[in-house]
Amino acid sequence: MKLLTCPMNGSRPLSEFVFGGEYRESPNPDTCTDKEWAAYVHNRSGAPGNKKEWWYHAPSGTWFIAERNTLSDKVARTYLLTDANAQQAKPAQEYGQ
Amino acid sequence: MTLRLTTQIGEWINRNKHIHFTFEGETYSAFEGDTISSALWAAGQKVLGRSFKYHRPRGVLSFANHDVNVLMTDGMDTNIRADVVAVKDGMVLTAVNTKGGVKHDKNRVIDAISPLLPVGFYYKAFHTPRRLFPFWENIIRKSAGLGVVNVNYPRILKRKLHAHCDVLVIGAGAAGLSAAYHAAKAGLQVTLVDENRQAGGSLTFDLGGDAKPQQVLDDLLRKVTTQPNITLMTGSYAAGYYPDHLIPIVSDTGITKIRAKTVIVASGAFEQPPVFRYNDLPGVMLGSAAQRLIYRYGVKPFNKGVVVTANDYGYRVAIDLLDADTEVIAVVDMRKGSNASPDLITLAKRGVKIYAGYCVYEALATSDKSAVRGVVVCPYDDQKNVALTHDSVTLACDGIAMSAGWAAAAALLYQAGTAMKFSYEVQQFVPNTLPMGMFAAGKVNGIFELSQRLHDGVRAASEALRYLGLEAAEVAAAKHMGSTPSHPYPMVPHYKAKNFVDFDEDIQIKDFVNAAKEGFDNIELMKRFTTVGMGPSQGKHSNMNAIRILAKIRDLPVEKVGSTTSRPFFHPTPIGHLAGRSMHAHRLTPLHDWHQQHGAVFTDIGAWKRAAYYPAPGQHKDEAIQAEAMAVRTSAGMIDSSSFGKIELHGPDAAEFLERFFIGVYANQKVGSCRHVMLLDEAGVIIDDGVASRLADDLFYLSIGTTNAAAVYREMQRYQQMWQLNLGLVNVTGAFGAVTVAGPAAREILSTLTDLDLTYEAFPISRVRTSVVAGVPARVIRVAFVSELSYELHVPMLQVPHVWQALLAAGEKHGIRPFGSDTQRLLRLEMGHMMPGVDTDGLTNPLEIGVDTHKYMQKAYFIGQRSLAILAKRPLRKQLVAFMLAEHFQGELPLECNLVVDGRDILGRVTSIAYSQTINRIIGFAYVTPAQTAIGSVFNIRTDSGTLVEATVVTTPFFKSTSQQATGA
Amino acid sequence: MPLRLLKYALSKNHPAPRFFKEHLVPKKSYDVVIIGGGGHGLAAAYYLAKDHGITNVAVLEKGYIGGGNTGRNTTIVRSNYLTPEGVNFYDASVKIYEGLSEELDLNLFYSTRGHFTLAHTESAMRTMRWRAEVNKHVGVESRVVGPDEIAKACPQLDLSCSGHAPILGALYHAPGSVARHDGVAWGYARGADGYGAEIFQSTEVLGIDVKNGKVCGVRTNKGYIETKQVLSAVAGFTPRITEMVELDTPIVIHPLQACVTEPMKPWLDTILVSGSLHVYVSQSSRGELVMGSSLDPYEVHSTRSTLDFVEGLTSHMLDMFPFLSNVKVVRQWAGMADMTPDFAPIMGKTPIEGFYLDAGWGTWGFKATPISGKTMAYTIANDRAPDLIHSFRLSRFDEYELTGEKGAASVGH
Amino acid sequence: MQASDQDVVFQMHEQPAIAVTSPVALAQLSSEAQWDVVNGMRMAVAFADHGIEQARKQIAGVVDISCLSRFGVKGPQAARWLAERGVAIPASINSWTLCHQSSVVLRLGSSEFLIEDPLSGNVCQTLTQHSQREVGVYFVPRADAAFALCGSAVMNVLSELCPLDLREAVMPPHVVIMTQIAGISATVWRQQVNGEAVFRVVCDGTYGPDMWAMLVEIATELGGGAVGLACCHSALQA
Repeated sequence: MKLLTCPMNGSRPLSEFVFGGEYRESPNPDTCTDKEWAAYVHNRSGAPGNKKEWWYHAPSGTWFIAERNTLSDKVARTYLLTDANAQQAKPAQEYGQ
Repeated sequence: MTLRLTTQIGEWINRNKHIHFTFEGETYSAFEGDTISSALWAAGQKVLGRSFKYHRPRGVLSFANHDVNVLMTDGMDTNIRADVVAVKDGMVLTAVNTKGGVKHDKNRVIDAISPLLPVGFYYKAFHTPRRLFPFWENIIRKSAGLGVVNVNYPRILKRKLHAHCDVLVIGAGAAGLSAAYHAAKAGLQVTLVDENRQAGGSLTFDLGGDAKPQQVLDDLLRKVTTQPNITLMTGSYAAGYYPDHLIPIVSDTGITKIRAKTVIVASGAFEQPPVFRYNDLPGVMLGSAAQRLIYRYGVKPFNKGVVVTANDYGYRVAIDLLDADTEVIAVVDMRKGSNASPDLITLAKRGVKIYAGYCVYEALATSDKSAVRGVVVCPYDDQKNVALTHDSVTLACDGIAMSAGWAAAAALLYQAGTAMKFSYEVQQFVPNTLPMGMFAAGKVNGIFELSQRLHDGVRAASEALRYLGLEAAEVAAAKHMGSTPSHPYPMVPHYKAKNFVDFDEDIQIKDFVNAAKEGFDNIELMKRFTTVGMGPSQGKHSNMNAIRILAKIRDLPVEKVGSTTSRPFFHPTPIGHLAGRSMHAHRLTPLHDWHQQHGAVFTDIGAWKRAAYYPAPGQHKDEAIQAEAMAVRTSAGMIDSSSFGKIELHGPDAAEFLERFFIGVYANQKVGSCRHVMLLDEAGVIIDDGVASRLADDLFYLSIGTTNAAAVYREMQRYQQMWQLNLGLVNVTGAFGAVTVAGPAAREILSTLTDLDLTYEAFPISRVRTSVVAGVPARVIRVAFVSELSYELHVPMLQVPHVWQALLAAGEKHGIRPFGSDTQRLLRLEMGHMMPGVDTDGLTNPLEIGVDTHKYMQKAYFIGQRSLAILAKRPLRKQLVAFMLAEHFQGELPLECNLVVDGRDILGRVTSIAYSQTINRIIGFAYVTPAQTAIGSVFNIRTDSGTLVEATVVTTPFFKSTSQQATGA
Repeated sequence: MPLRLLKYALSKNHPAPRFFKEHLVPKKSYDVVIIGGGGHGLAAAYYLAKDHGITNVAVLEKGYIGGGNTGRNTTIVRSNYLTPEGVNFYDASVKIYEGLSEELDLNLFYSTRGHFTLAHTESAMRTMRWRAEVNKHVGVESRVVGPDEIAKACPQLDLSCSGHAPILGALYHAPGSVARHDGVAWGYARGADGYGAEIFQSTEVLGIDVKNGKVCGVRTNKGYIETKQVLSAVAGFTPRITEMVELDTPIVIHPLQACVTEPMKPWLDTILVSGSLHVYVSQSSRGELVMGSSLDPYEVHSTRSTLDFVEGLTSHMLDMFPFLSNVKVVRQWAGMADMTPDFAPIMGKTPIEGFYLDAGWGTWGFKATPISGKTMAYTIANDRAPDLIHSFRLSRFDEYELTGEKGAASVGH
Repeated sequence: MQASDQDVVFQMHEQPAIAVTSPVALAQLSSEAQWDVVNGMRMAVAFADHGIEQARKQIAGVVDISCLSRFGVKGPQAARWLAERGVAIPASINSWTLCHQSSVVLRLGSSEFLIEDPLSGNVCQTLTQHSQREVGVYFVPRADAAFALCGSAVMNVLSELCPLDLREAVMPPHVVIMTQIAGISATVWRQQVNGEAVFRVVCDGTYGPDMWAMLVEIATELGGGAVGLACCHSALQA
């Protein structure tokens, strides 16, 4: 099973996580057109490449962001959304797989 | 006639333990440690199986589980790999896939008509006329397949364990043992696995009359077994490679899923059969198989034989045969001219004739095709790939040992994403670029000479050490010296064919030629069309030859042809092993055993088990539900609602969070009041609903449906991450339970258990109070979901049984009775409440269920608001209405999901329907077109049997309690 | 033993000629370029020629024909969908399939077994009835059956599923079938080739040229091809192609895995699907159990296998068939599925003139092969989508007109 | 209204006056267990005679210790709030420490805490009695199923139920792991109780019966099994 590093709990097997989909910024609902909103709601950037994604560590209830390449399935870094501006991803805790 | 030899050094059998078993009705004796095949072979029984397609007699080929010539059943289990499965006392065995026994298999006629069954024949016939295909298909299905599955075979528990190590070494041959020892010496935790019952790999049988291999083995085993940080697992194979170095190790007892920091693959090589006519006869076997028979089981492969070889290895085999009192009349060396084999002279001295530059043109079968009676050899032009038959010689013998070359056992390397390259030095695919943390050593790495293999193990170990950041000396990679161990094209054409490449699937050279001519000249297409490598041995003995043949056909270098993708599993792996222990975790409320004792029928809702209803003995479901419902309408009922999702929102921004998260308005919600919440997704689709009770300015208590509770809470956490509001979310689903008491007598019953003022004025509908009930702190919520007069008592989970019992006692004189979640569905229907997931589906939006969204659209933002604005501009396609059937309706009752139709048009469907005893009418919800939503309009429901039933749109609630009940005035 | 087999074996041109000619270098231009040499693309080429006389067609396949999801699915064919538009569409496919072996003169082993979608919960039973009623309405043979009828069709099935998920009933779909998936691609390839369409293997599309909203050419590793009409039939790779023309779609890629056991004598005659246990299984004509499960839970453009998949699937298989403990799984594999938000395909025209989509095939692509080929051929020939696929148009997402298949999301395949 | 609410919120966390039943009891009803009330909780305190249970303990013993008092709190101010009340705060996230040499203080993530008293302890009760709600301090009512696993084969039991590497050499002594055991979300740590190493597993009480059944099933296969609190009562006294 693939391993994923939760910024709070360290490296864990994928079975402990829930995939939350791509992290996306919504257009301004007050100013965008219906078409723009429909595109935001339904369309996805499905082409392979580096994505910012939501992942949820179920046992601890931690939502975090993973920067993952959807072609190689390699994760570049993971961090809490609140640490999004941190240059470096938080290192995994001392305990981890 | 026995072929059992005198005791061999290091043999794997215990000659003091005798075993008896039967095969095809005859009794045989064996020694403890024998495999089924070794015991039968020792007894001179050589026809051990029949082939998949042509039902040709088959015996030992690789004797290493690289072919499935020999599959047996013991009546219980089937497709038993007799070559490697230890024989047990009292076994009663037969070969699979025969008609009338392995010796006289009636299906052998198929072999005779095989010209009628060319490659892919089944694509080309049986389909016209169409109506006849089922007839042919039936015949084909019956003749295909291997063993018969015993449907009474018991479910077996095999444990699946997780384990971790620094270095996982796969293969305990010379390279693997040496790698494991050197890694362990440096202090790493090492796990060493080997599929054989004993470690040693080819050191246990590839002697060539030389004592050195066994000395090396003894030395390595001593070191490895005395090294405390090495775990040696024999009889265990690495079944596949999965991301991040997860490798399941399969043994008889179960699976160990090893997560390794590094992996050293020292899995060796599969010996490949040269291809010539009748190379599948019992008695024709690989050189390594002959050696395994001799040194592991003390069994003579045959009495008088010929060795056909294309490398020096065959000469060693010849010597081992001689040492095993086997007459070797000739070594047929497919290589031109003389060669450097050091054993040449030895053999000549011992009277073995060497035919250099010769090939085996064909093996000669005894009359019943069950054994070898001789071999035809002739000069071989390996440039032109022709056998020069004019100079052929016929030699009488009863066996042939074949040593033409090898294929890397690289399955795991491929699966891990290793880029392989073809090495002409060894005529074999070898690793070119290995993935991070993976290393290869020994034959799989193209290293064959013993001392080099030992050295290669050390190299791999030191590379693994450095990868893990430890100090280790750079060790130069070994390079293969001398003649190539594999022949570039050990395949001898024969005009009468029956020269087999894939023994699983009975595929001959001509099948590849034909497939290519028909356009399947890509390795993957060829695999699919010929089915080469698709049998149970997954191409272990056939893929390499297939690649060579295709390369020759297309006149391409081997590496250009490439190879087919390697997939798990390395060996076919039992379903019971993979499944492991059955684990089904459920959430149970503390009342679960009470429900059980009172005859509840349970239903799974999410992870929870809920009581659906409580039938009296012999009582039908509907009767039970009606009776429970009537109790609620006439007196009182109570339900265990502990599985509700319950979430506390603490903090100044609690109301703001709800405003954004749900569709409703909460900013101005009064403390002590309850409001409906509805969650949408960004597309405006209804996800779930529930109730928000405001306990304080900065504290909301949210209760939501059981099914989605976990998902809803998860989404709340996600949005809080984004919004960073000043509040805390506390999921109290497991900490608080809930009991709902409902019905006209509910107030009176509850009043005996609490000081709370329950009068209508003090405690009207949609209010929450905090109090003490039956001595237990409780949040009392008055919602009119199942009855106008009903109280949800939310109390600490472990207190639920106490409160439940108290209510039962207090309600006894009112005839209070429990009701289940199914009854709740009826009650809420009578009250006119829709249920998400029942009355909505994956696309329903609030407009379609008649939610007046205008006041909500004024809010600054809520999830799904923008999409609702878009949807509001679009004409509604369907709308949910409440309906009733005619009074005293008789006839077939429509069911949920029956359609609302108008001729050929589907207008909608019934989402809820039930008979309400209270009002003695059949009531429900249905989707109809907006045109039909007016109260009093009539639509048609089509029942299962197709009859149309008229339904009339009505207002809700269906059931109106007397004001007396509501107000208690 | 049928005569034609004898004839075939003895005939002079034995073996048969190539199924399809080997073309190495594409011509300068084609009327239509089809990207993707899977069942869908080849079928489209076949029907373009057969139904519309358009034969100046190139089919470009990055790998080898049928090497994508055509050769990776579990070969189930059925039409018991939830929405009338879905049922009509797949029913039309089933109708073609039934005569396809004869039409293509290739035995596709189209074997009608009957298809049971097992329901373990009341809510699943509701969905079964919903589907059954819609199926009946449009004339497809589906009905809700009870445990006893399931037991009759599959006596080996443990109706209690080892006590973990008792079977309450099922949706029985009589036309449910299996077929030799490779054969479908090969048969259409041979058919299209016979009409003059040119099939290029190992030919990868590197780019698509669009000028003022119109397709004008395709760049490949075998050179440039001028064309005004391009069909993308590359389910599993669609986003890579749509990216070339800067077309946004809802499609994301999720792997779909499957596995197969050793051959055994026939015992399972029906096709069984359990939504709640995430299992679908049938026994191939070779005797293998072909088993699949639900999609992998996250997006990845890879056909890698996972251990979780086979562990979960086998444990559920044992719940249904406890006697399979010692039956061995030989091989597992994966395909890449185009997933859409409403579990329905995306077919027809796009905002780019001359660029047509045959995509979003999720886990239902194989069963739609003939009809998608036929309808996409029509769409290309007339630059207008037939009514049969109107509800699958790309623009439905802008219009919030998603199809209703999602209602039955719990039961896939 | 608000006042009464404040009251109730603290009451909700108070040790109940009425004896409750262990959340695990459901899975123990069939066994011939001896029942007793410990720390206000009715529970099975012995499953076999002392000798047998002692033997099980040596190999793989599973003990239900749900009856220990627990107190949960989270929020940005939780650490300060606890510190002010003399509770020792584990320095790093996902770690635990002892408070007053007896109570276990677990730091779950960064800002959530779970405190567990031994039978004789009263930290939880004190905290409960003074738990006035305030911004940034959010009380987390608990109804956990709690287990102690001991014996030489305990790793063997856990290695079937948990994919993580829980070997002593790898797992730092004071680490707290939020993971899944038998697919159930659980909090796991290793603790020395009277000199013997025990694994601690805590999960939601409603999962308790299935967790117990699974642990005992495997332990029993390995020659261990259910062990009553009576058998390790001393161990749980501070």
